[in-house]
Amino acid sequence: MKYSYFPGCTLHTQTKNFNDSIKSTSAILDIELEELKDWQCCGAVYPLTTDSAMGLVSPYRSLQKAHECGNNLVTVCSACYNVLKRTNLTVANDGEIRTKLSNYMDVDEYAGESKVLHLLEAMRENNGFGIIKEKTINPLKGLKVAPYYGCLLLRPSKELKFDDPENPTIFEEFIKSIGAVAVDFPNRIECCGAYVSITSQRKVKGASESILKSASNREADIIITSCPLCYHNLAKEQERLEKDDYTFKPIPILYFTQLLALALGLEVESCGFESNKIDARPILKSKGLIYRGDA
Amino acid sequence: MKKIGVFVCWCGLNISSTVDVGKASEELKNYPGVFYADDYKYLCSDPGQELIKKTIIDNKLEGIVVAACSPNMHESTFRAAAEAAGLNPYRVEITNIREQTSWVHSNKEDATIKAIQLIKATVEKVKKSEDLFPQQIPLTKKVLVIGGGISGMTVALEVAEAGYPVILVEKEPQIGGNMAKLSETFPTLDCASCILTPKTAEVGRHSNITLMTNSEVVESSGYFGNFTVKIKRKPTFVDWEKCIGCMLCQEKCPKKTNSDFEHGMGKRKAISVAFPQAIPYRPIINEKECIYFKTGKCKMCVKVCPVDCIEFEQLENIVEENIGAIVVASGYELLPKEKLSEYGQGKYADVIDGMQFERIASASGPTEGVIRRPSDGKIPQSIVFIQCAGSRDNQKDRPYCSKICCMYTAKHAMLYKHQVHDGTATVFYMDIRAGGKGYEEFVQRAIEDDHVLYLRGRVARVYEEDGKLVVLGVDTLSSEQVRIEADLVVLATAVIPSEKAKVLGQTLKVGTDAYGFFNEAHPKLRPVESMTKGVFLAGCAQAPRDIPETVSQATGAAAKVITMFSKNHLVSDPQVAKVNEKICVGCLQCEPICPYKAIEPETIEVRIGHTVEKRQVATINKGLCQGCGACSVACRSGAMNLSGFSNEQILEELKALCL
Amino acid sequence: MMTMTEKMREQVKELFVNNEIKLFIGFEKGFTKFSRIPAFAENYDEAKKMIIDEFETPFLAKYLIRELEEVAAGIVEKSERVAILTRGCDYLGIRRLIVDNIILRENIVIVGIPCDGLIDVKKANKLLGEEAREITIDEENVIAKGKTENKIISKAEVVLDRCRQCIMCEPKESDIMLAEKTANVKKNKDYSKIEEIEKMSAKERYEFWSRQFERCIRCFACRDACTACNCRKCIFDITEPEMLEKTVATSEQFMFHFIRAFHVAGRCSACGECERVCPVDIPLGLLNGKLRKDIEFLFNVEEAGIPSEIEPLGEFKLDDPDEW
Amino acid sequence: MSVKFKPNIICFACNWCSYTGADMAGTSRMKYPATIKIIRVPCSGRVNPTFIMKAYQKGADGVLIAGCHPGDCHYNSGNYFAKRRFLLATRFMNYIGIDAKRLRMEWISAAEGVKFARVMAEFSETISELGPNWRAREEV
Repeated sequence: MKYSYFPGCTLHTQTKNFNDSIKSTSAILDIELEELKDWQCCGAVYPLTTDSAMGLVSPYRSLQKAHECGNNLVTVCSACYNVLKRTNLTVANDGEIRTKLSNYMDVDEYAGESKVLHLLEAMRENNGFGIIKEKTINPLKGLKVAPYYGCLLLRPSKELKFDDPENPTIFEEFIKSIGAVAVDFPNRIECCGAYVSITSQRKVKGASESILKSASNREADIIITSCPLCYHNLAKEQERLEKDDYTFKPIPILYFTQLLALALGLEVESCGFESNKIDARPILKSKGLIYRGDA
Repeated sequence: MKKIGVFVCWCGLNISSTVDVGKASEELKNYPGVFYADDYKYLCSDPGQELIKKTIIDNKLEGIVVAACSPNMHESTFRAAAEAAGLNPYRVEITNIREQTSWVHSNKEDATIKAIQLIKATVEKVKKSEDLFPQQIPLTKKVLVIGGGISGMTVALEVAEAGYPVILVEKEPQIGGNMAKLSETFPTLDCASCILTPKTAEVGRHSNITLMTNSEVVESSGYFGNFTVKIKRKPTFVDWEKCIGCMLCQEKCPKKTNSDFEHGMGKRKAISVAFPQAIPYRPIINEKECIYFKTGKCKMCVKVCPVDCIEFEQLENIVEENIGAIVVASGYELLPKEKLSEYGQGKYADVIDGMQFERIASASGPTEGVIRRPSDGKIPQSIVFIQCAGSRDNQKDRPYCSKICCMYTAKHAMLYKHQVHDGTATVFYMDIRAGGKGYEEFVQRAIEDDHVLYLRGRVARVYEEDGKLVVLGVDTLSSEQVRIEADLVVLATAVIPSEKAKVLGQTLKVGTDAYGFFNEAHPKLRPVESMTKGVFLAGCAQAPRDIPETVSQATGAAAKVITMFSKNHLVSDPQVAKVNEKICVGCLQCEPICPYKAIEPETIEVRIGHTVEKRQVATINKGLCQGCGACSVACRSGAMNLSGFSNEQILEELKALCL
Repeated sequence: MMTMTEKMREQVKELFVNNEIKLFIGFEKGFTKFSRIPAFAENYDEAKKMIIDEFETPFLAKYLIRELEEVAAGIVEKSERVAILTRGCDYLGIRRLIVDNIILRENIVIVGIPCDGLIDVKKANKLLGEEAREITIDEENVIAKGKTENKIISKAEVVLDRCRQCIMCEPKESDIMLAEKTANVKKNKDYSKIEEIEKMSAKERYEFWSRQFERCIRCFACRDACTACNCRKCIFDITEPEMLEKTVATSEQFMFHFIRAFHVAGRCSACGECERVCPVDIPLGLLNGKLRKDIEFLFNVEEAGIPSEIEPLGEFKLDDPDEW
Repeated sequence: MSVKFKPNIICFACNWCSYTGADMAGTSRMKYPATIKIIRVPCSGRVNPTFIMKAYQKGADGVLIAGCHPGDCHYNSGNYFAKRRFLLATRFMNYIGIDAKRLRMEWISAAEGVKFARVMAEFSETISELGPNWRAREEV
């Protein structure tokens, strides 16, 4: 299955390990990701005002380009996913905005014919979890993984239709397919604080702290996420907690594809664990899931 | 050309002061087809009616026009007069020259011209009118009540008391419905079974009521006054005729199973009766759980039965009944907790719904009225009640208010506080809707006397931590987020129609709304009738409601049935649609338009020369049709027409008015 | 590669040999070189004269009523089947008849032809400047041979007006398909002519339509050709009630065309046959198209030309527009 | 000397709401022009678009269809079907050159005598301004 791939701004810079693990794992799973040429910022937030055409210019360009390539568009970052998918829906339903955008950009009109998928959705669509189960060489037995969804992936549910917004299961399915155990923790769909981190660390603190503690209370070994922004907020908060709260035991936070890479039997070195703020290798080692790799 | 008579009424000065009635009758005398025209002071008076009768007889008139007040006033009067004179009443038409002419215009000249034109148009309409005869529809004076809850029982008892036979069909093995499961009732806090048991007992022994429990209506045909229904009687595996209700079998049965009646809060035996006051007090074998049905061994019940009434080989059978009216009282259910993922999707044992709380609060329930939480039997020290769980929630596709939850939650909180004085009861609510006699006072009592904590706001999440349920919510009055650790959470889940309501609606050809509640014929004026003539509605089948309201509606439905049965036969209005089978092409594009589902395809045989041609045409069920005429517009060839307001009549009227 | 005509003959032979059909409806050469007329074959020999090409053809679906009405009515054995050459537009017509319970699907063998639009000979003649003597059609071009010179014209230029607005290039389902899908040229819904009329003043519109309707001789060819007009007895042939009077007057023509337009409102499949058969060239498509356009716009119907079980006028939505 | 034009307006009124509303206007002694003539039909859903066209042909200058408010139809859904037909008919008539202002649809309940009288006066005024309709009208 071939898709256009929209990495988003962090995947080539801050979170190379995410990008690399996506590339290496999707190749094994027969998901061909062709990076969109000249892609640009997704728009970062979906504009909620009614005369919001300007805010849609950027995502519209990406969508229109992907459509020209004739593929559905895959992205991994929750924020990009949220913006692109909602823009896609808007231009499909609102002819006026569509005409405005295409006239402004002087491109062919695009009416939302292509689909926007999160990588997890693309996997689900092609029985990816079944394939993962088949291709898993190194099942992560006994590893307790807390799946952190965040909010942008799930809401607004009527538009995104990603999963049940209150009780999503797609990560759990994924975790099961790589042989690990999913930890049910209550805060898995709460907001991490998102962009507020730019203006108010204090507000983000509360949000991220409760997520981390909630996962830690349920004795998770590892937290996985699919969003660089969530990752950033959680990791930042964890750094602070480590300093301030001696009772808190830090939990490695990984991108889900990193664990996938490990399960599919890729070299530990290629899983990008070294770039994570908290190294997951000691835990993985203690569980007997890797033998090499230093911490 | 027909001989038509025209009568212009003065209505004292009401008409004659603005319309020159004399001129009108003079001018009409010369109008083609008019054989007789005259004016009279008060046509609706006895001498006026006599005049009409006499003129019809003397002149052998074939149609008359009465130009007078609105047809809504005296159409029936004049039609009756004409009928007495031997003229078909549907050959009488009224011209409204009072409400719509003399009273609304002041210029006499204009008003007179208009009146004359209106009368001429009516004459044209009468020229095209036909003799119509009301059909006498035979009537079976027997009612079928579907649902044996409080509404169904009320209807059954009322109708039975009036002397008509009733068939009461209930899908469960016993009657009583949801009310039988309740602990105590608001706003009086008297015990539900104390007020219900006399009713169930009376239903059980009333000579006019045939009780068919453990049964379902599977098929229905016919129309009002004459329905034929098929009722499926599911096997009980016990010969209830022979059984004496000693319940030795229940005592000795080795197999325990979850009880539907207890909503997962308690157990019952594989052969058992749901509760001690059940009517009929006869046991039934749960086929899926019984050891004998599973393994072919056991037969303990057979061994202990003193009258030898266990029949493992019993089969379901279908009973056919002819009835005249149907009352749908199929009741309600609660939205499954599994639909509420923010409250744990049913995975926490101590998150229960309102009905489950009723069971554990009920003196005859599994805990004998002691409020214990299901997981470990502990008496909860803190209970959180969440109202509007699913109701008033577009995300759950239940935007409506379930109406009873505000009251029963207050009741639950009170019952709890009466038992556990030092416990805390917290209620999360959106609004408190306590409209009803003594209702608001009841809620206030809960708040003020029993110190139930009411927090205005929604609960975002419930999860389990360290054996406690953590409730995360918001108190919108103080704008603070609230975190409560509770031992038990009670969800006031949305009231939804009975699971089988939609299918039942299709079986009975009665419409349901988007949620499955039955549609009433008119939201204000005909709330107990359905769109299908002869089918009435009672209780929560139509919309969520509490016990007093249910009983009033059920009594209303019963009154409707009794009124219907008070006549010896039914008369149908002949001003209904008719099909010209010669022209009808059978495309049935009229069918979806009919709000009463009165149009059906029929295959007719037409003899043309030597060949017999079979073809499909539309037919009208005259018992169901109410004469709106929407179908006649959908018919391109004009095969579908409306008697009394036919295409011909309207066209002629139109042409005469346009001149 | 086998041409469609050859493939058709082969298939028809098989159908007749296996006794699957009693009749095959197709086309044969007409009275002039480029005209095509309906042909009916009761055995294979008769079918040999039939051809398939890209010249304008009449609409066949309506003949099914004549051939199959008795079968649908149950007078004749149900097993009798009729095969019919079916383009996308014919298919919509056949669906119309099935939805209206006039004929039964099981009695029809749909022999599908993919179609990219038919050639308008008049247009070719115009471009050539004279009456063409020979016209050959290939994949992309039409070569018209005149007295002296030949002209190569691109197909797009001479395709029939009605084909430009085609909503179904090939039958949605068929029993036999004579060729693979065609290029499936995406045709645009074109309501521009209707919009032009809408932009006129009321007076201009009335004068425009008066000019058109005054020509009408009320031959009822439009009705007879239309698959949506499938009544046993047409309202225009009924004298009681007299919806249409017999007077020859412009007002009566208005009446006639108004009634007919409303009788096919929500039922017209935009095949354009009414316009083709009109001897006085009244642009009937502009009447029916207006109703289709409004239905699509007002009632949120995606494609008003595709027959649905319930007509747009046979249902309603609570949020239908309120503005008139 | 010019004679003031008196329009001829046909009103189809549903028996349950609008016709009763017209009666209400009468019992309240409200005044409206005598140019309006009411045809009683059981339901606005009974009005065939052909009737409207016929009215123009036979000499009506304006046509008004009055029915129950949406949701109040005595037959539950008749007025919704009427609305669909009307939406099409009014646009179509306009399209063939008959001024859309000559056709009007109104929801008038049995209690709205005032509204009935007001609508009648308004509509009569509108038609008076438009003048007589000669389009699609039969030549006499």
